[in-house]
Amino acid sequence: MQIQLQMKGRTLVAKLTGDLDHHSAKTVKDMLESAIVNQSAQNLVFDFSGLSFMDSSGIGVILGRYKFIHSMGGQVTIASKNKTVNRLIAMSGIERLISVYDSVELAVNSVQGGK
Amino acid sequence: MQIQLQMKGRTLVAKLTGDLDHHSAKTVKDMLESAIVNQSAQNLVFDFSGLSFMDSSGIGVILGRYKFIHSMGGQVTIASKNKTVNRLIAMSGIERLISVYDSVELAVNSVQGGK
Amino acid sequence: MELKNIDNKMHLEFMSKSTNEGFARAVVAAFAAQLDPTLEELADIKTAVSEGVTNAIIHGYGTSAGTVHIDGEISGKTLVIIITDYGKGIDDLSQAVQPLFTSAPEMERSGMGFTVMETFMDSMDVESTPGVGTTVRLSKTIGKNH
Amino acid sequence: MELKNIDNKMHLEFMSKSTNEGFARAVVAAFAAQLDPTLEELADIKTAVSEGVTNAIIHGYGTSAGTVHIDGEISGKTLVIIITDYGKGIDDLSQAVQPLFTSAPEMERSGMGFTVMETFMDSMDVESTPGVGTTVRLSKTIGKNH
Ligand SMILES: Nc1ncnc2c1ncn2[C@@H]1O[C@H](COP(=O)(O)OP(=O)(O)O)[C@@H](O)[C@H]1O
Ligand SMILES: Nc1ncnc2c1ncn2[C@@H]1O[C@H](COP(=O)(O)OP(=O)(O)O)[C@@H](O)[C@H]1O
Repeated sequence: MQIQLQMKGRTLVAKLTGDLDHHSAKTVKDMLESAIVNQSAQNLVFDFSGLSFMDSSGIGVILGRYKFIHSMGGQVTIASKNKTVNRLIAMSGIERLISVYDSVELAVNSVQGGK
Repeated sequence: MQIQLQMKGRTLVAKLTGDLDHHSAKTVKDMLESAIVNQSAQNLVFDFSGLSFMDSSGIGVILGRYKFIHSMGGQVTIASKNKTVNRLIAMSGIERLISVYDSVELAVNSVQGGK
Repeated sequence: MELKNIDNKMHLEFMSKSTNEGFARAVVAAFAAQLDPTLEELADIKTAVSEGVTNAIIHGYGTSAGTVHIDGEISGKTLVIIITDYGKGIDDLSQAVQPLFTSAPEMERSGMGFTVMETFMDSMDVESTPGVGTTVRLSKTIGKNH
Repeated sequence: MELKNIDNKMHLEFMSKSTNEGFARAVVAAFAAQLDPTLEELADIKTAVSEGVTNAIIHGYGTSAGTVHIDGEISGKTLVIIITDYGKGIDDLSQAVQPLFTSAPEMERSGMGFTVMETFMDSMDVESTPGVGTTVRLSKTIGKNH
Protein backbone atom coordinates (compact mmCIF):
# COMPACT_ATOMS: atom_id res chain seq x y z
CA MET A 1 0.00 0.00 0.00
CA GLN A 2 1.35 3.39 -1.06
CA ILE A 3 -0.09 6.74 0.00
CA GLN A 4 0.52 9.99 -1.87
CA LEU A 5 -0.58 13.12 -0.03
CA GLN A 6 -1.21 16.54 -1.53
CA MET A 7 -2.85 19.74 -0.29
CA LYS A 8 -5.26 21.57 -2.58
CA GLY A 9 -6.16 24.74 -0.70
CA ARG A 10 -7.28 23.45 2.69
CA THR A 11 -8.21 20.04 1.27
CA LEU A 12 -5.97 17.03 1.78
CA VAL A 13 -6.05 14.71 -1.25
CA ALA A 14 -4.89 11.19 -0.39
CA LYS A 15 -4.16 8.87 -3.29
CA LEU A 16 -4.05 5.22 -2.21
CA THR A 17 -2.28 2.70 -4.41
CA GLY A 18 -2.47 -1.05 -3.78
CA ASP A 19 -4.69 -3.12 -1.48
CA LEU A 20 -6.72 -1.48 1.28
CA ASP A 21 -7.47 -4.31 3.72
CA HIS A 22 -7.15 -4.91 7.45
CA HIS A 23 -3.42 -5.47 7.00
CA SER A 24 -2.82 -2.02 5.49
CA ALA A 25 -5.63 -0.14 7.31
CA LYS A 26 -3.56 0.78 10.38
CA THR A 27 -0.81 2.41 8.28
CA VAL A 28 -3.33 4.32 6.19
CA LYS A 29 -5.13 5.51 9.32
CA ASP A 30 -1.91 6.69 11.02
CA MET A 31 -0.59 8.48 7.94
CA LEU A 32 -3.88 10.25 7.28
CA GLU A 33 -4.33 11.30 10.89
CA SER A 34 -0.92 12.88 11.15
CA ALA A 35 -1.24 14.56 7.73
CA ILE A 36 -4.63 16.05 8.66
CA VAL A 37 -3.20 17.48 11.88
CA ASN A 38 0.16 18.60 10.49
CA GLN A 39 -1.29 20.27 7.41
CA SER A 40 -4.29 21.67 9.30
CA ALA A 41 -6.47 20.14 6.60
CA GLN A 42 -10.11 21.07 6.73
CA ASN A 43 -11.42 18.61 4.16
CA LEU A 44 -10.30 15.20 2.94
CA VAL A 45 -10.59 13.61 -0.50
CA PHE A 46 -9.86 9.89 -0.93
CA ASP A 47 -8.47 9.24 -4.41
CA PHE A 48 -9.16 5.54 -5.05
CA SER A 49 -8.12 5.58 -8.72
CA GLY A 50 -5.02 3.50 -7.87
CA LEU A 51 -6.73 1.05 -5.55
CA SER A 52 -6.41 -2.58 -6.63
CA PHE A 53 -8.49 -4.00 -3.79
CA MET A 54 -10.67 -2.89 -0.90
CA ASP A 55 -12.78 -4.77 1.64
CA SER A 56 -14.90 -3.58 4.57
CA SER A 57 -11.74 -2.62 6.48
CA GLY A 58 -11.62 0.30 4.03
CA ILE A 59 -15.11 1.35 5.09
CA GLY A 60 -13.82 1.54 8.66
CA VAL A 61 -10.90 3.71 7.57
CA ILE A 62 -13.16 6.09 5.62
CA LEU A 63 -15.70 6.34 8.42
CA GLY A 64 -13.03 6.92 11.07
CA ARG A 65 -11.56 9.86 9.13
CA TYR A 66 -15.06 11.18 8.38
CA LYS A 67 -15.90 11.36 12.07
CA PHE A 68 -12.78 13.41 12.83
CA ILE A 69 -13.06 15.77 9.84
CA HIS A 70 -16.80 16.20 10.37
CA SER A 71 -16.34 17.07 14.07
CA MET A 72 -14.10 19.94 12.94
CA GLY A 73 -16.69 21.16 10.45
CA GLY A 74 -14.99 19.76 7.32
CA GLN A 75 -16.13 17.46 4.55
CA VAL A 76 -14.98 14.14 3.09
CA THR A 77 -15.49 12.94 -0.49
CA ILE A 78 -14.25 10.00 -2.54
CA ALA A 79 -13.03 9.75 -6.12
CA SER A 80 -13.64 6.19 -7.35
CA LYS A 81 -14.76 4.49 -10.54
CA ASN A 82 -14.08 0.98 -9.21
CA LYS A 83 -17.35 -0.96 -9.40
CA THR A 84 -16.67 -3.33 -6.51
CA VAL A 85 -15.41 -0.52 -4.27
CA ASN A 86 -18.45 1.60 -5.10
CA ARG A 87 -20.80 -1.28 -4.32
CA LEU A 88 -19.10 -1.70 -0.95
CA ILE A 89 -19.52 1.99 -0.22
CA ALA A 90 -23.17 1.96 -1.24
CA MET A 91 -23.84 -1.18 0.79
CA SER A 92 -22.38 0.30 3.96
CA GLY A 93 -24.66 3.31 3.86
CA ILE A 94 -21.79 5.81 4.13
CA GLU A 95 -22.91 7.31 0.83
CA ARG A 96 -25.42 9.33 2.87
CA LEU A 97 -22.47 11.05 4.55
CA ILE A 98 -19.78 10.93 1.90
CA SER A 99 -20.31 11.51 -1.82
CA VAL A 100 -18.51 9.49 -4.46
CA TYR A 101 -17.32 11.19 -7.67
CA ASP A 102 -15.79 9.96 -10.89
CA SER A 103 -12.71 12.15 -10.67
CA VAL A 104 -10.47 13.79 -8.06
CA GLU A 105 -11.29 17.17 -9.59
CA LEU A 106 -15.02 16.76 -9.01
CA ALA A 107 -14.40 15.38 -5.51
CA VAL A 108 -12.17 18.35 -4.61
CA ASN A 109 -14.53 20.93 -6.14
CA SER A 110 -17.44 19.53 -4.18
CA VAL A 111 -15.80 19.93 -0.74
CA GLN A 112 -14.51 23.37 -1.67
CA GLY A 113 -17.95 24.54 -2.69
CA GLY A 114 -17.21 24.68 -6.40
CA LYS A 115 -14.24 27.05 -5.97
CA MET B 1 -1.92 -21.74 -23.85
CA GLN B 2 -2.50 -20.27 -27.30
CA ILE B 3 -0.72 -21.35 -30.46
CA GLN B 4 -0.47 -19.21 -33.59
CA LEU B 5 0.82 -21.01 -36.67
CA GLN B 6 2.26 -19.43 -39.79
CA MET B 7 4.21 -20.74 -42.79
CA LYS B 8 7.22 -18.76 -44.00
CA GLY B 9 8.33 -20.57 -47.14
CA ARG B 10 8.68 -24.18 -46.00
CA THR B 11 9.22 -23.16 -42.38
CA LEU B 12 6.45 -23.44 -39.81
CA VAL B 13 6.61 -20.63 -37.24
CA ALA B 14 4.74 -21.50 -34.04
CA LYS B 15 4.11 -18.67 -31.62
CA LEU B 16 3.22 -19.96 -28.15
CA THR B 17 1.42 -17.63 -25.75
CA GLY B 18 0.88 -18.53 -22.08
CA ASP B 19 2.33 -21.29 -19.91
CA LEU B 20 4.14 -24.24 -21.45
CA ASP B 21 4.02 -26.93 -18.77
CA HIS B 22 3.02 -30.59 -18.56
CA HIS B 23 -0.63 -29.56 -18.55
CA SER B 24 -0.39 -27.76 -21.90
CA ALA B 25 2.36 -29.91 -23.47
CA LYS B 26 0.02 -32.51 -24.96
CA THR B 27 -2.06 -29.90 -26.82
CA VAL B 28 1.06 -28.15 -28.13
CA LYS B 29 2.51 -31.47 -29.29
CA ASP B 30 -0.68 -32.50 -31.10
CA MET B 31 -1.18 -29.14 -32.79
CA LEU B 32 2.42 -28.93 -33.96
CA GLU B 33 2.47 -32.51 -35.25
CA SER B 34 -0.62 -32.08 -37.36
CA ALA B 35 0.51 -28.67 -38.66
CA ILE B 36 3.91 -30.06 -39.67
CA VAL B 37 2.27 -32.90 -41.59
CA ASN B 38 -0.60 -30.90 -43.11
CA GLN B 39 1.58 -28.01 -44.22
CA SER B 40 4.43 -30.29 -45.33
CA ALA B 41 6.71 -28.11 -43.24
CA GLN B 42 10.39 -28.78 -43.58
CA ASN B 43 11.64 -26.63 -40.73
CA LEU B 44 10.18 -25.44 -37.44
CA VAL B 45 10.72 -22.21 -35.51
CA PHE B 46 9.45 -21.89 -31.94
CA ASP B 47 8.53 -18.27 -31.21
CA PHE B 48 8.70 -17.99 -27.42
CA SER B 49 8.26 -14.20 -27.28
CA GLY B 50 4.78 -14.62 -25.80
CA LEU B 51 5.66 -17.36 -23.34
CA SER B 52 4.90 -16.47 -19.72
CA PHE B 53 6.24 -19.71 -18.24
CA MET B 54 8.08 -22.86 -19.25
CA ASP B 55 9.44 -25.81 -17.30
CA SER B 56 11.23 -28.98 -18.40
CA SER B 57 8.03 -30.27 -20.01
CA GLY B 58 8.79 -27.67 -22.68
CA ILE B 59 12.19 -29.24 -23.27
CA GLY B 60 10.41 -32.52 -23.97
CA VAL B 61 8.10 -30.81 -26.46
CA ILE B 62 11.01 -29.13 -28.27
CA LEU B 63 13.09 -32.30 -28.37
CA GLY B 64 10.17 -34.42 -29.60
CA ARG B 65 9.54 -32.08 -32.54
CA TYR B 66 13.28 -31.85 -33.24
CA LYS B 67 13.55 -35.61 -33.60
CA PHE B 68 10.76 -35.71 -36.15
CA ILE B 69 11.88 -32.66 -38.18
CA HIS B 70 15.52 -33.79 -38.07
CA SER B 71 14.62 -37.28 -39.31
CA MET B 72 13.12 -35.62 -42.38
CA GLY B 73 16.22 -33.53 -42.97
CA GLY B 74 14.85 -30.26 -41.58
CA GLN B 75 15.98 -27.87 -38.89
CA VAL B 76 14.53 -26.45 -35.67
CA THR B 77 15.38 -23.09 -34.10
CA ILE B 78 14.01 -21.04 -31.23
CA ALA B 79 13.34 -17.32 -30.84
CA SER B 80 13.53 -16.45 -27.13
CA LYS B 81 14.83 -13.61 -25.00
CA ASN B 82 13.37 -15.00 -21.79
CA LYS B 83 16.25 -15.49 -19.34
CA THR B 84 14.73 -18.37 -17.38
CA VAL B 85 13.64 -20.19 -20.54
CA ASN B 86 17.09 -19.76 -22.08
CA ARG B 87 18.77 -21.11 -18.94
CA LEU B 88 16.50 -24.15 -19.11
CA ILE B 89 17.41 -24.71 -22.74
CA ALA B 90 21.13 -24.32 -22.04
CA MET B 91 20.93 -26.64 -19.03
CA SER B 92 19.26 -29.40 -21.00
CA GLY B 93 22.01 -29.51 -23.57
CA ILE B 94 19.60 -29.15 -26.52
CA GLU B 95 21.46 -25.98 -27.53
CA ARG B 96 23.91 -28.28 -29.30
CA LEU B 97 21.06 -29.35 -31.60
CA ILE B 98 18.84 -26.30 -31.66
CA SER B 99 20.04 -22.68 -31.81
CA VAL B 100 18.37 -19.91 -29.88
CA TYR B 101 18.00 -16.46 -31.46
CA ASP B 102 16.81 -13.10 -30.19
CA SER B 103 14.14 -12.67 -32.87
CA VAL B 104 11.84 -14.74 -35.06
CA GLU B 105 13.45 -13.16 -38.11
CA LEU B 106 16.91 -14.40 -37.19
CA ALA B 107 15.53 -17.81 -36.22
CA VAL B 108 13.72 -18.14 -39.58
CA ASN B 109 16.68 -16.88 -41.61
CA SER B 110 18.97 -19.39 -39.96
CA VAL B 111 16.91 -22.47 -40.92
CA GLN B 112 16.39 -21.11 -44.42
CA GLY B 113 20.11 -20.60 -44.93
CA GLY B 114 20.01 -16.80 -44.82
CA LYS B 115 17.42 -16.54 -47.61
CA MET C 1 -30.40 -34.92 -0.58
CA GLU C 2 -27.61 -33.09 -2.37
CA LEU C 3 -25.58 -34.83 -5.04
CA LYS C 4 -22.55 -33.33 -6.68
CA ASN C 5 -19.51 -34.31 -8.63
CA ILE C 6 -16.44 -32.56 -7.32
CA ASP C 7 -14.19 -31.51 -10.20
CA ASN C 8 -11.40 -29.99 -8.17
CA LYS C 9 -10.52 -29.53 -4.53
CA MET C 10 -7.90 -27.73 -2.49
CA HIS C 11 -7.12 -27.20 1.15
CA LEU C 12 -4.98 -24.37 2.50
CA GLU C 13 -3.67 -23.63 5.99
CA PHE C 14 -1.70 -20.58 7.04
CA MET C 15 -0.65 -18.68 10.15
CA SER C 16 -3.10 -16.19 11.57
CA LYS C 17 -1.16 -13.08 10.51
CA SER C 18 -2.51 -10.07 8.66
CA THR C 19 0.20 -10.40 5.98
CA ASN C 20 -1.61 -13.55 4.89
CA GLU C 21 -4.85 -11.77 4.00
CA GLY C 22 -3.47 -10.85 0.58
CA PHE C 23 -1.97 -14.33 0.22
CA ALA C 24 -5.34 -15.98 0.92
CA ARG C 25 -7.04 -13.76 -1.67
CA ALA C 26 -4.40 -14.65 -4.26
CA VAL C 27 -4.77 -18.39 -3.59
CA VAL C 28 -8.55 -18.39 -3.88
CA ALA C 29 -8.36 -16.19 -6.99
CA ALA C 30 -5.91 -18.64 -8.61
CA PHE C 31 -8.18 -21.56 -7.71
CA ALA C 32 -11.31 -19.79 -8.99
CA ALA C 33 -9.53 -18.83 -12.22
CA GLN C 34 -10.30 -22.32 -13.58
CA LEU C 35 -13.94 -21.30 -13.79
CA ASP C 36 -13.09 -18.37 -16.06
CA PRO C 37 -14.84 -15.76 -13.92
CA THR C 38 -15.28 -12.18 -15.10
CA LEU C 39 -13.09 -9.58 -13.41
CA GLU C 40 -16.10 -8.52 -11.40
CA GLU C 41 -16.92 -12.04 -10.24
CA LEU C 42 -13.28 -12.49 -9.24
CA ALA C 43 -13.32 -9.19 -7.33
CA ASP C 44 -16.47 -10.31 -5.50
CA ILE C 45 -14.87 -13.61 -4.51
CA LYS C 46 -11.64 -11.95 -3.35
CA THR C 47 -13.57 -9.42 -1.28
CA ALA C 48 -15.70 -12.09 0.41
CA VAL C 49 -12.64 -14.25 1.16
CA SER C 50 -10.83 -11.24 2.57
CA GLU C 51 -13.72 -10.61 4.97
CA GLY C 52 -13.83 -14.19 6.19
CA VAL C 53 -10.07 -14.50 6.59
CA THR C 54 -9.78 -11.12 8.34
CA ASN C 55 -12.52 -12.16 10.77
CA ALA C 56 -10.71 -15.42 11.55
CA ILE C 57 -7.49 -13.50 12.19
CA ILE C 58 -8.77 -10.58 14.26
CA HIS C 59 -11.94 -11.91 15.90
CA GLY C 60 -11.27 -15.66 15.96
CA TYR C 61 -7.64 -15.67 17.06
CA GLY C 62 -6.99 -12.04 18.02
CA THR C 63 -3.58 -11.81 19.65
CA SER C 64 -3.18 -15.57 20.12
CA ALA C 65 -1.38 -17.64 17.50
CA GLY C 66 -3.53 -19.87 15.33
CA THR C 67 -4.02 -21.41 11.93
CA VAL C 68 -6.63 -20.35 9.39
CA HIS C 69 -8.02 -23.10 7.14
CA ILE C 70 -9.54 -22.64 3.70
CA ASP C 71 -11.19 -25.39 1.70
CA GLY C 72 -11.99 -24.83 -1.96
CA GLU C 73 -14.22 -27.00 -4.12
CA ILE C 74 -15.30 -26.72 -7.72
CA SER C 75 -18.31 -28.66 -9.04
CA GLY C 76 -19.40 -27.67 -12.49
CA LYS C 77 -19.53 -23.88 -12.51
CA THR C 78 -19.94 -23.61 -8.74
CA LEU C 79 -17.19 -22.57 -6.37
CA VAL C 80 -17.45 -23.37 -2.67
CA ILE C 81 -15.05 -21.73 -0.21
CA ILE C 82 -15.00 -22.74 3.46
CA ILE C 83 -13.05 -20.62 5.94
CA THR C 84 -12.42 -22.16 9.35
CA ASP C 85 -10.73 -20.98 12.53
CA TYR C 86 -10.34 -22.75 15.86
CA GLY C 87 -10.54 -19.49 17.77
CA LYS C 88 -12.92 -18.01 20.26
CA GLY C 89 -16.17 -18.51 18.38
CA ILE C 90 -19.28 -16.32 18.31
CA ASP C 91 -21.74 -16.17 21.24
CA ASP C 92 -24.65 -14.49 19.52
CA LEU C 93 -24.57 -15.46 15.87
CA SER C 94 -27.80 -13.73 14.79
CA GLN C 95 -26.50 -10.46 16.24
CA ALA C 96 -23.06 -10.93 14.64
CA VAL C 97 -24.42 -11.22 11.10
CA GLN C 98 -26.46 -7.98 11.38
CA PRO C 99 -25.18 -5.21 9.10
CA LEU C 100 -23.10 -2.68 11.07
CA PHE C 101 -22.78 -4.89 14.16
CA THR C 102 -19.21 -5.11 15.33
CA SER C 103 -17.64 -6.11 18.63
CA ALA C 104 -14.50 -4.16 17.73
CA PRO C 105 -15.43 -0.52 17.01
CA GLU C 106 -12.14 0.55 18.66
CA MET C 107 -10.35 -1.21 15.78
CA GLU C 108 -12.43 0.80 13.33
CA ARG C 109 -14.26 -2.30 12.17
CA SER C 110 -17.37 -1.39 10.25
CA GLY C 111 -19.49 -4.42 11.05
CA MET C 112 -20.00 -5.04 7.33
CA GLY C 113 -17.99 -8.26 6.94
CA PHE C 114 -20.83 -10.77 7.02
CA THR C 115 -23.04 -8.48 4.93
CA VAL C 116 -20.33 -8.25 2.27
CA MET C 117 -19.86 -12.03 2.20
CA GLU C 118 -23.59 -12.58 1.90
CA THR C 119 -24.05 -9.97 -0.82
CA PHE C 120 -20.99 -10.75 -2.93
CA MET C 121 -21.51 -14.52 -2.92
CA ASP C 122 -24.62 -16.57 -3.78
CA SER C 123 -24.85 -18.15 -0.34
CA MET C 124 -23.27 -17.88 3.12
CA ASP C 125 -23.63 -20.30 6.02
CA VAL C 126 -21.98 -19.70 9.37
CA GLU C 127 -21.40 -22.24 12.12
CA SER C 128 -19.77 -21.20 15.35
CA THR C 129 -19.20 -22.70 18.80
CA PRO C 130 -17.90 -20.44 21.54
CA GLY C 131 -14.48 -21.61 22.64
CA VAL C 132 -14.21 -23.97 19.68
CA GLY C 133 -14.22 -21.90 16.50
CA THR C 134 -16.07 -20.64 13.47
CA THR C 135 -16.72 -21.94 9.97
CA VAL C 136 -18.03 -19.79 7.15
CA ARG C 137 -19.20 -21.56 3.98
CA LEU C 138 -19.49 -19.39 0.89
CA SER C 139 -20.62 -20.44 -2.57
CA LYS C 140 -20.92 -18.77 -5.92
CA THR C 141 -21.89 -20.04 -9.34
CA ILE C 142 -19.84 -18.44 -12.10
CA GLY C 143 -21.43 -17.16 -15.29
CA LYS C 144 -24.87 -16.54 -13.83
CA ASN C 145 -25.10 -12.95 -15.01
CA HIS C 146 -23.56 -13.14 -18.44
CA MET D 1 21.87 -28.45 15.41
CA GLU D 2 19.72 -26.17 13.30
CA LEU D 3 17.85 -23.30 14.92
CA LYS D 4 15.43 -21.09 13.10
CA ASN D 5 12.60 -18.72 13.77
CA ILE D 6 9.71 -19.35 11.41
CA ASP D 7 8.15 -16.08 10.29
CA ASN D 8 5.39 -17.52 8.18
CA LYS D 9 4.04 -20.91 7.25
CA MET D 10 1.47 -22.37 4.90
CA HIS D 11 0.22 -25.79 3.92
CA LEU D 12 -1.59 -26.58 0.69
CA GLU D 13 -3.28 -29.74 -0.56
CA PHE D 14 -4.84 -30.26 -3.95
CA MET D 15 -6.02 -33.01 -6.25
CA SER D 16 -3.46 -34.67 -8.46
CA LYS D 17 -4.66 -33.12 -11.72
CA SER D 18 -2.56 -31.32 -14.30
CA THR D 19 -4.82 -28.24 -14.18
CA ASN D 20 -3.42 -27.68 -10.70
CA GLU D 21 0.18 -27.24 -11.87
CA GLY D 22 -0.48 -23.58 -12.67
CA PHE D 23 -2.47 -23.21 -9.46
CA ALA D 24 0.42 -24.56 -7.37
CA ARG D 25 2.85 -22.16 -9.06
CA ALA D 26 0.54 -19.21 -8.37
CA VAL D 27 0.16 -20.18 -4.69
CA VAL D 28 3.88 -20.53 -4.07
CA ALA D 29 4.56 -17.29 -5.98
CA ALA D 30 2.01 -15.44 -3.83
CA PHE D 31 3.59 -16.89 -0.68
CA ALA D 32 7.14 -16.06 -1.82
CA ALA D 33 6.06 -12.51 -2.74
CA GLN D 34 6.43 -11.53 0.94
CA LEU D 35 10.19 -11.87 0.51
CA ASP D 36 10.20 -9.30 -2.30
CA PRO D 37 12.00 -11.56 -4.77
CA THR D 38 13.23 -10.24 -8.12
CA LEU D 39 11.27 -11.37 -11.17
CA GLU D 40 14.08 -13.79 -11.94
CA GLU D 41 14.09 -15.30 -8.44
CA LEU D 42 10.33 -15.68 -8.66
CA ALA D 43 10.62 -17.36 -12.07
CA ASP D 44 13.22 -19.77 -10.63
CA ILE D 45 10.94 -20.68 -7.73
CA LYS D 46 7.90 -21.17 -9.97
CA THR D 47 9.88 -23.37 -12.35
CA ALA D 48 11.23 -25.56 -9.54
CA VAL D 49 7.78 -25.92 -7.96
CA SER D 50 6.31 -26.81 -11.33
CA GLU D 51 8.86 -29.63 -11.72
CA GLY D 52 8.15 -31.06 -8.27
CA VAL D 53 4.38 -30.84 -8.61
CA THR D 54 4.40 -32.32 -12.13
CA ASN D 55 6.51 -35.23 -10.88
CA ALA D 56 4.07 -35.88 -8.04
CA ILE D 57 1.16 -35.84 -10.48
CA ILE D 58 2.58 -37.92 -13.34
CA HIS D 59 5.18 -40.16 -11.67
CA GLY D 60 3.89 -40.32 -8.09
CA TYR D 61 0.19 -40.82 -8.75
CA GLY D 62 0.01 -41.42 -12.51
CA THR D 63 -3.52 -42.44 -13.41
CA SER D 64 -4.59 -43.07 -9.82
CA ALA D 65 -6.28 -40.31 -7.83
CA GLY D 66 -4.24 -38.66 -5.10
CA THR D 67 -3.48 -35.51 -3.20
CA VAL D 68 -0.38 -33.38 -3.62
CA HIS D 69 0.86 -31.57 -0.50
CA ILE D 70 2.96 -28.42 -0.41
CA ASP D 71 4.40 -26.90 2.74
CA GLY D 72 5.86 -23.41 2.64
CA GLU D 73 7.99 -21.79 5.32
CA ILE D 74 9.66 -18.41 5.54
CA SER D 75 12.46 -17.74 8.03
CA GLY D 76 14.23 -14.45 7.54
CA LYS D 77 14.99 -14.24 3.82
CA THR D 78 14.85 -18.00 3.28
CA LEU D 79 11.98 -19.80 1.62
CA VAL D 80 11.51 -23.54 2.10
CA ILE D 81 9.08 -25.44 -0.09
CA ILE D 82 8.29 -29.10 0.56
CA ILE D 83 6.36 -31.09 -2.05
CA THR D 84 4.96 -34.44 -0.94
CA ASP D 85 3.03 -37.19 -2.65
CA TYR D 86 1.83 -40.52 -1.27
CA GLY D 87 2.28 -42.22 -4.60
CA LYS D 88 4.43 -44.98 -5.93
CA GLY D 89 7.81 -43.73 -4.74
CA ILE D 90 11.23 -44.04 -6.41
CA ASP D 91 13.19 -47.29 -6.45
CA ASP D 92 16.59 -46.01 -7.47
CA LEU D 93 16.91 -42.45 -6.20
CA SER D 94 20.50 -41.84 -7.30
CA GLN D 95 19.58 -42.84 -10.85
CA ALA D 96 16.39 -40.72 -10.78
CA VAL D 97 18.21 -37.48 -9.99
CA GLN D 98 20.68 -37.90 -12.86
CA PRO D 99 20.27 -35.28 -15.61
CA LEU D 100 18.35 -36.71 -18.58
CA PHE D 101 17.20 -39.83 -16.75
CA THR D 102 13.50 -40.41 -17.20
CA SER D 103 11.30 -43.44 -16.74
CA ALA D 104 8.71 -41.90 -19.05
CA PRO D 105 10.32 -41.13 -22.44
CA GLU D 106 7.05 -42.12 -24.15
CA MET D 107 5.45 -39.12 -22.43
CA GLU D 108 8.20 -36.91 -23.86
CA ARG D 109 9.63 -36.28 -20.41
CA SER D 110 13.13 -34.85 -20.68
CA GLY D 111 14.56 -36.19 -17.43
CA MET D 112 15.53 -32.66 -16.42
CA GLY D 113 13.10 -32.13 -13.53
CA PHE D 114 15.43 -32.85 -10.62
CA THR D 115 18.28 -31.01 -12.34
CA VAL D 116 16.10 -27.93 -12.76
CA MET D 117 15.02 -28.01 -9.11
CA GLU D 118 18.60 -28.38 -7.96
CA THR D 119 19.91 -25.62 -10.22
CA PHE D 120 17.13 -23.07 -9.73
CA MET D 121 17.01 -23.42 -5.94
CA ASP D 122 19.83 -23.24 -3.38
CA SER D 123 19.24 -26.75 -2.08
CA MET D 124 17.22 -29.85 -2.90
CA ASP D 125 16.70 -32.92 -0.73
CA VAL D 126 14.68 -35.91 -1.87
CA GLU D 127 13.26 -38.68 0.28
CA SER D 128 11.34 -41.52 -1.26
CA THR D 129 10.01 -44.90 -0.20
CA PRO D 130 8.68 -47.25 -2.88
CA GLY D 131 4.99 -47.82 -2.33
CA VAL D 132 4.79 -45.00 0.20
CA GLY D 133 5.65 -41.77 -1.54
CA THR D 134 8.12 -39.01 -2.25
CA THR D 135 9.09 -35.75 -0.54
CA VAL D 136 11.16 -33.05 -2.21
CA ARG D 137 12.49 -30.26 0.01
CA LEU D 138 13.63 -27.12 -1.80
CA SER D 139 15.09 -23.98 -0.28
CA LYS D 140 16.18 -20.62 -1.59
CA THR D 141 17.44 -17.51 0.12
CA ILE D 142 16.16 -14.33 -1.52
CA GLY D 143 18.41 -11.36 -2.23
CA LYS D 144 21.64 -13.34 -2.43
CA ASN D 145 22.66 -11.97 -5.80
CA HIS D 146 21.67 -8.35 -5.55
N1 LIG E 1 -14.26 -15.84 12.97
C1 LIG E 1 -14.84 -15.17 13.99
N2 LIG E 1 -14.56 -15.50 15.27
C2 LIG E 1 -15.12 -14.83 16.31
N3 LIG E 1 -15.98 -13.79 16.14
C3 LIG E 1 -16.30 -13.42 14.89
C4 LIG E 1 -15.74 -14.08 13.75
N4 LIG E 1 -16.24 -13.49 12.64
C5 LIG E 1 -17.07 -12.51 13.07
N5 LIG E 1 -17.11 -12.47 14.41
C6 LIG E 1 -17.93 -11.55 15.23
O1 LIG E 1 -18.96 -11.03 14.42
C7 LIG E 1 -18.89 -9.61 14.39
C8 LIG E 1 -19.37 -9.09 13.04
O2 LIG E 1 -18.47 -9.49 12.03
P1 LIG E 1 -18.38 -8.68 10.68
O3 LIG E 1 -19.74 -8.51 10.11
O4 LIG E 1 -17.37 -9.32 9.81
O5 LIG E 1 -17.88 -7.21 11.10
P2 LIG E 1 -16.46 -6.68 11.63
O6 LIG E 1 -15.39 -7.65 11.25
O7 LIG E 1 -16.31 -5.37 10.94
O8 LIG E 1 -16.59 -6.55 13.12
C9 LIG E 1 -17.47 -9.27 14.72
O9 LIG E 1 -17.32 -7.97 15.25
C10 LIG E 1 -17.14 -10.36 15.75
O10 LIG E 1 -17.63 -10.03 17.02
N1 LIG F 1 7.25 -37.89 -7.17
C1 LIG F 1 7.76 -38.95 -7.85
N2 LIG F 1 7.24 -40.19 -7.68
C2 LIG F 1 7.73 -41.26 -8.34
N3 LIG F 1 8.77 -41.18 -9.21
C3 LIG F 1 9.35 -39.98 -9.42
C4 LIG F 1 8.87 -38.82 -8.77
N4 LIG F 1 9.64 -37.78 -9.16
C5 LIG F 1 10.52 -38.27 -10.02
N5 LIG F 1 10.38 -39.60 -10.19
C6 LIG F 1 11.20 -40.48 -11.04
O1 LIG F 1 12.42 -39.82 -11.32
C7 LIG F 1 12.60 -39.68 -12.72
C8 LIG F 1 13.35 -38.42 -13.06
O2 LIG F 1 12.57 -37.28 -12.71
P1 LIG F 1 12.84 -35.90 -13.41
O3 LIG F 1 14.28 -35.55 -13.29
O4 LIG F 1 11.90 -34.91 -12.84
O5 LIG F 1 12.54 -36.14 -14.94
P2 LIG F 1 11.17 -36.39 -15.75
O6 LIG F 1 10.00 -35.89 -14.93
O7 LIG F 1 11.35 -35.60 -16.99
O8 LIG F 1 11.07 -37.86 -15.99
C9 LIG F 1 11.22 -39.75 -13.30
O9 LIG F 1 11.21 -40.15 -14.65
C10 LIG F 1 10.54 -40.77 -12.36
O10 LIG F 1 10.88 -42.09 -12.73
